[in-house]
Amino acid sequence: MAQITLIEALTMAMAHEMARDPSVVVLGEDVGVNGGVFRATAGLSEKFGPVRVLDTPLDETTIAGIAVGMAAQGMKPIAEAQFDGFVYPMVDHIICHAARFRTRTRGRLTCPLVLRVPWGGGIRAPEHHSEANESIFTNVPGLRVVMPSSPSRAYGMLLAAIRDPDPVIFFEPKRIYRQYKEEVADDGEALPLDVCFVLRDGSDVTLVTWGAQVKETLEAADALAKEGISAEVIDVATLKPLDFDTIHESVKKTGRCVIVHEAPRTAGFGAEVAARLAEHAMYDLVAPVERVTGYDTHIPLFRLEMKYLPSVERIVAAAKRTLAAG
Amino acid sequence: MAQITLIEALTMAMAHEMARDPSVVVLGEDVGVNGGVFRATAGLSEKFGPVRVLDTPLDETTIAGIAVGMAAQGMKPIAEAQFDGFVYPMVDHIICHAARFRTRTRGRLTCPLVLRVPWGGGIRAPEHHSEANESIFTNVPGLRVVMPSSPSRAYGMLLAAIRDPDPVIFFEPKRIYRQYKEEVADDGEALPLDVCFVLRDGSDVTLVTWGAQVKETLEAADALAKEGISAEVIDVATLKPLDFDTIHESVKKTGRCVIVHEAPRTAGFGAEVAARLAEHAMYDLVAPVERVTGYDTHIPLFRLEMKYLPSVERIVAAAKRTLAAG
Amino acid sequence: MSIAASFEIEYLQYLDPEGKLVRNDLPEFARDPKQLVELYKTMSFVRVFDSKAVALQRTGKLGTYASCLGHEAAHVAIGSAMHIDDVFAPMYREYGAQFVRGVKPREVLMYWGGDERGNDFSGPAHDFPWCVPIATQCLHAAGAAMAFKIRKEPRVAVSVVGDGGSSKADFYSAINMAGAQTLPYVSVIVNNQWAISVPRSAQTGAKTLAQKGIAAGLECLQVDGNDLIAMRTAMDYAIKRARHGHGGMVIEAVTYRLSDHTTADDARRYRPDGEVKAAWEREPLKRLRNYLLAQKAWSDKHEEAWKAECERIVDIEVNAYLETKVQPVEAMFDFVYAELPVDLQEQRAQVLALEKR
Amino acid sequence: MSIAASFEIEYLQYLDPEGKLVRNDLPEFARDPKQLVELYKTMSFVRVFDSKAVALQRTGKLGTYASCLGHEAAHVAIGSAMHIDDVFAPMYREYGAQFVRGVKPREVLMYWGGDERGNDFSGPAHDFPWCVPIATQCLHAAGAAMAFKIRKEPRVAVSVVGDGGSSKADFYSAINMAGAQTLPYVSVIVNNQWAISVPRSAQTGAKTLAQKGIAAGLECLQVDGNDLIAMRTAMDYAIKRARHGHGGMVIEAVTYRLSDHTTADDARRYRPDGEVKAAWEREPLKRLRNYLLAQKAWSDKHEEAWKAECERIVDIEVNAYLETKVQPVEAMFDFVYAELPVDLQEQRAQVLALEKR
Ligand SMILES: Cc1ncc(C[n+]2csc(CCOP(=O)(O)OP(=O)(O)O)c2C)c(N)n1
Ligand SMILES: Cc1ncc(C[n+]2csc(CCOP(=O)(O)OP(=O)(O)O)c2C)c(N)n1
Ligand SMILES: [Mg+2]
Ligand SMILES: [Mg+2]
Repeated sequence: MAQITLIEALTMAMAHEMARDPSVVVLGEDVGVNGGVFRATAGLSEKFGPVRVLDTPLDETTIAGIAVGMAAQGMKPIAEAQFDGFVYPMVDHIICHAARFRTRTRGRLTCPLVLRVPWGGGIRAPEHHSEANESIFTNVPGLRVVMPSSPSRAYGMLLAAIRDPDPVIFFEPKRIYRQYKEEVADDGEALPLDVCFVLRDGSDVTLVTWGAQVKETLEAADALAKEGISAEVIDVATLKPLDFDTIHESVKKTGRCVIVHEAPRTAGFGAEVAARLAEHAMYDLVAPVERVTGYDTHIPLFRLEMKYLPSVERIVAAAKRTLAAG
Repeated sequence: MAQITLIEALTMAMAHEMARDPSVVVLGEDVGVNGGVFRATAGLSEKFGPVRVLDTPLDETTIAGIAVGMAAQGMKPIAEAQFDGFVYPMVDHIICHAARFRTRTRGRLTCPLVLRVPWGGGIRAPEHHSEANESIFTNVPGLRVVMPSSPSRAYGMLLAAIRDPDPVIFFEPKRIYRQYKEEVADDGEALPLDVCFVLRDGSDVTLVTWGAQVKETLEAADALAKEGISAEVIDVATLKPLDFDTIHESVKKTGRCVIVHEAPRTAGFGAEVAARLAEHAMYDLVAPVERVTGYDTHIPLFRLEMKYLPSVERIVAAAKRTLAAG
Repeated sequence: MSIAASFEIEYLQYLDPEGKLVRNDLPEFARDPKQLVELYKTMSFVRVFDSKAVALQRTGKLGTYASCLGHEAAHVAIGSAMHIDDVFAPMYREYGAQFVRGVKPREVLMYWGGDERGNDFSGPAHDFPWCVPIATQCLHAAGAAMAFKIRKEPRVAVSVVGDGGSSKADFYSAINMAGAQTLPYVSVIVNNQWAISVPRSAQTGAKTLAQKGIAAGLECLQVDGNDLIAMRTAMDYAIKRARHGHGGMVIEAVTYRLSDHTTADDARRYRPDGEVKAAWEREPLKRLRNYLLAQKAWSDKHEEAWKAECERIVDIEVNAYLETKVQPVEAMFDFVYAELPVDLQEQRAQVLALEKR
Repeated sequence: MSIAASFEIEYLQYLDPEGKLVRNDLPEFARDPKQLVELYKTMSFVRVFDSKAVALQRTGKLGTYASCLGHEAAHVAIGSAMHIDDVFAPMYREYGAQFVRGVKPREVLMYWGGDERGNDFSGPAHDFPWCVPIATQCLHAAGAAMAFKIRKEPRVAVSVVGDGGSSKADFYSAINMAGAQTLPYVSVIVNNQWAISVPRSAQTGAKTLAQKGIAAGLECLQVDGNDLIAMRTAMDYAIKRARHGHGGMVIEAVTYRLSDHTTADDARRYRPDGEVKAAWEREPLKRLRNYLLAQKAWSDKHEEAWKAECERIVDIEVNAYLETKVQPVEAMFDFVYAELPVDLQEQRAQVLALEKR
């Protein structure tokens, strides 16, 4: 079993499914010989040839539109948006078509595509290379929106996404692509979608997060532990459809919840988690819900970007506020 | 002073600003001689000529992109998306450029455009003509997202939107375009943006809504009044930036809140309102927050669409649940 | 100065507006009067259906409907030139093509009657559904063609877009992809001169719409879209080329929208009467009928009998449509995902509970 | 068959790779050695700046940087052909055009150094900022041109897009709009043969990229983009035409990206060394220098002195950049809206409070 990074786990999952299922194809800009600008598709073109690992023309509308067409005709395309900031020209085909083919045709045509989106800030990249824009998709029926936060979850969730009979937007926290290695067996075992993962048990406060922010949130839990505060950490993993039960169970226990995400606060997906708590956990909460998020501004260019992203310090402070409150 | 409908108020506002400010132009599909498929721009081409009331080629990317270019060069374009469902190809230029020119250039270039979007269901229209997709924009810094719900607010808020130095996404609840007439003076008086309007005072429960759903919500308040329940009704009007204070003041008084919107529930903008309550009104609430919304499905074609939209019955039932709860 | 590249756009017409042959190289199918009669009968059926659908809308029995009046030759030529296992990606008024391919008139009515089941074609199960967001279907067809190429299937994808739709980004993206990848994809622009109220002259500065294919390195052809023989010839050529691996093609079918844009539109607001009157002189049924009459392959008696038969069939279809019960309310949940996610189950139960009250 | 339309794409070149004149109709500006020398000096300055910027990135003093090595003729020709009140919409490597227009080298460095103030050009205040989302700048330029038309200003908008970018929907939309509205808009495709790792052959089946303009009914021209004289001649022609109301034009500048795509790229992974070597034979500085040397308008001594001067100026700019203090943290709030909305005030206060700790 190899020690691999998150991005290597993604490559391994794609290679596994391409070998297993001839209908799986990869398409995008620079995914072929170059192996992707992040090297996520490295080696796939050599293994599976340029027809199944397709360098498209430089047009995201094309990538999304032909992925939809291929998926509706029995293929399983894995399309890549080169960066989060370039996903917008794909939105029309994803929302109007990928998400709707099944319902539009009463199940006659379906759209089992995966859209891989390297996501988020903190890598000192140019403008539009650092967006946390998962909210674009979370209000859209018919989509799954997922985001792994470790090598093993990346492998298992990408397998699940490829095998899913419906379209999946697969956000990849690029800041932690190579954060650490983990043993991941190439055993073809998918992880379940539509469920949260409890990464750390705790009894005083529930920290809910996803993506790259899982790193800071776990570090915050460590820091809190040092002060005798026991934090439960939940990786939402599948944002849509949301597994609220797991979050609710935790809050029943802790009575406190801090939601952490990188996207701007207002109408970020954290709002949905907080809203569910306001609807269903009112009598469980002993303190107001806290959100630690990106600000309602654009993520700055890189000289200031770390001031924008939620820090361990901000998470710890929010957790302590919930403890002080109730 | 004329008795006019909501859509006539929009036309009046555009005509007023075009006469006052030569930099205001209207562009979109069929906005010229045809006066718009809903007649919102009726008469403008005759009054201001085909150069200032521009029938564009059939391409929403073009409309959004040239509106951005024009706005950055000192014009005040009012762009029309013919229907809500056709706004998606505009999203890239709105999010990556309109919303960012000011911050990107540190104020050197700005983007004072208005994007008018006939919005929502309930008019027995074909697919993609009935979307409540305001969530696409509410997580995006730099944008204003507004939605009037009466003729006078339509007039005053559209004037304000056109005069605003920043980009405004102006959703128009098409189901109530011609619901009723109101006296609206063509006096050039703008209404404030960034504030909620309290449409009805009440003491038992706060009903928060926007757009076409204001109609059902006011009717629900009437129905509740008949049963001795006093409902306060708030028209959010500007979704982003949100005037949470007005909502909070009301909930301090009533202790109960029902949020009503047409969009799918999960990650709809109602989530943000509920989240703010969970953060800031925890000790004011005596009952869990309720959301009465579209379901997390696509709005059905018109034989079933009224089953999808929030009804007076559903709003009343939710309000009563909050009363039963605490 | 040296010349880096040069191009010509040809124009194809066999029958003039009066139904007279203007060339003497009739293709094989057109030398067989029986085939032409069959195609004429389909065109004529479409027209009967179309006027019935408009009438249904006027009497409140149908929602907004997009008429195909005047487009019958182009549409029937497209449908009849395709193999059944080719894939068709329509916009929203290509009933002629779809009927040939097996879509039922009652399905067209269900669709415009606000019932998703209209898109569950009993005809070609792999054809794309009607596509409201203009020109997006072009990329779906290109994607289908890409799938055929990957799977080495000798199939062709055909999309239709309007003159207005040929301004849209997706149209260019699709032909560009077809050119870059030599895809079996035929993009037909049905140029009916109007996009709702916007005339073709406001859409583009290009002299022909066919020449847009040059941007993608595709072969391009402009065709008299009211001339069934020319349209069918062009489609046969394009589809054969594509099937044999020679890549995509752009065909501009020059025709005219004789109706309002849809029943929700009033074209008198923006379109001169004279133009419409002149267009009726060039309409597609008349010229093919004249030609067949001259060939003695058709007669007034045939015409009358066939019209009656069309009315009879259309009535059956209309009745079937009118008798279709509305879907159960939970249908709105049952096709959103393959399996209903846990997160939606409560909402579905709520809807059912509300319905039962 | 009749011909509906026909087109030719011309190719323009004055100087061959060795710097020999291949035509004898030199335009006026090129008959003045002083002007050519000035242009050469600018090209040469750009190259010195560029290699310094790459070095800064390699030593960790700059973020990702997009080199313009090999594009100097095309860029300087564009910048110098424009009036100062025309509007330029760049992509991200057109420093040559921007320096001519008054953008400071330190601003380029600030931008790639992660500081938004780099886009607050001290040069032409109305020029568009660098544009990362490929080809979107084309529509902004077309929008600017539309504004000029509405306001009846004799100004021209020019955008640059790459060979890759010319596949993107926005590129077509912009030229289509220009054609439909006869806009004063010049769309330059700087075809450097690669879009990161994707070769031009994978982008499109079109023989030339210039011919894409045919789709929009625009005049099109293919130019040797390494030949300053040809590029400047083409730009002068296109801009003059546009300024006089004759509409838009598409110019393909054929050149080569001699560098990696950006400093984050390693082109050896996908690009044959031999191709790069051959491209160096055709690079733009050498041929203009050879020509000027032959004309006795330039000498090795001039060359040496000018290089030294360039180094000196670039050092000043680099130092100014390195000394620029980071913006105060609240800057992230202060340009989101004209006035900070009430809803954001608390967040701004939080950031300041965190900073003070
Ligand atoms: C993306 C998008 N924008 C706008 C519309 C509204 N709309 C429906 S049909 C139409 C005009 C289409 O004209 P054309 O492409 O020429 O086709 P025709 O209807 O004439 O056959 C418009 C603007 C739409 N359906 N989709
Ligand atoms: C919409 C979008 N998609 C992808 C990218 C990532 N990207 C940056 S440059 C580039 C290649 C551009 O190639 P080309 O247009 O030929 O210009 P060049 O860099 O060669 O000058 C890509 C794919 C982007 N910036 N924007
Ligand atoms: Mg048309
Ligand atoms: Mg390039």
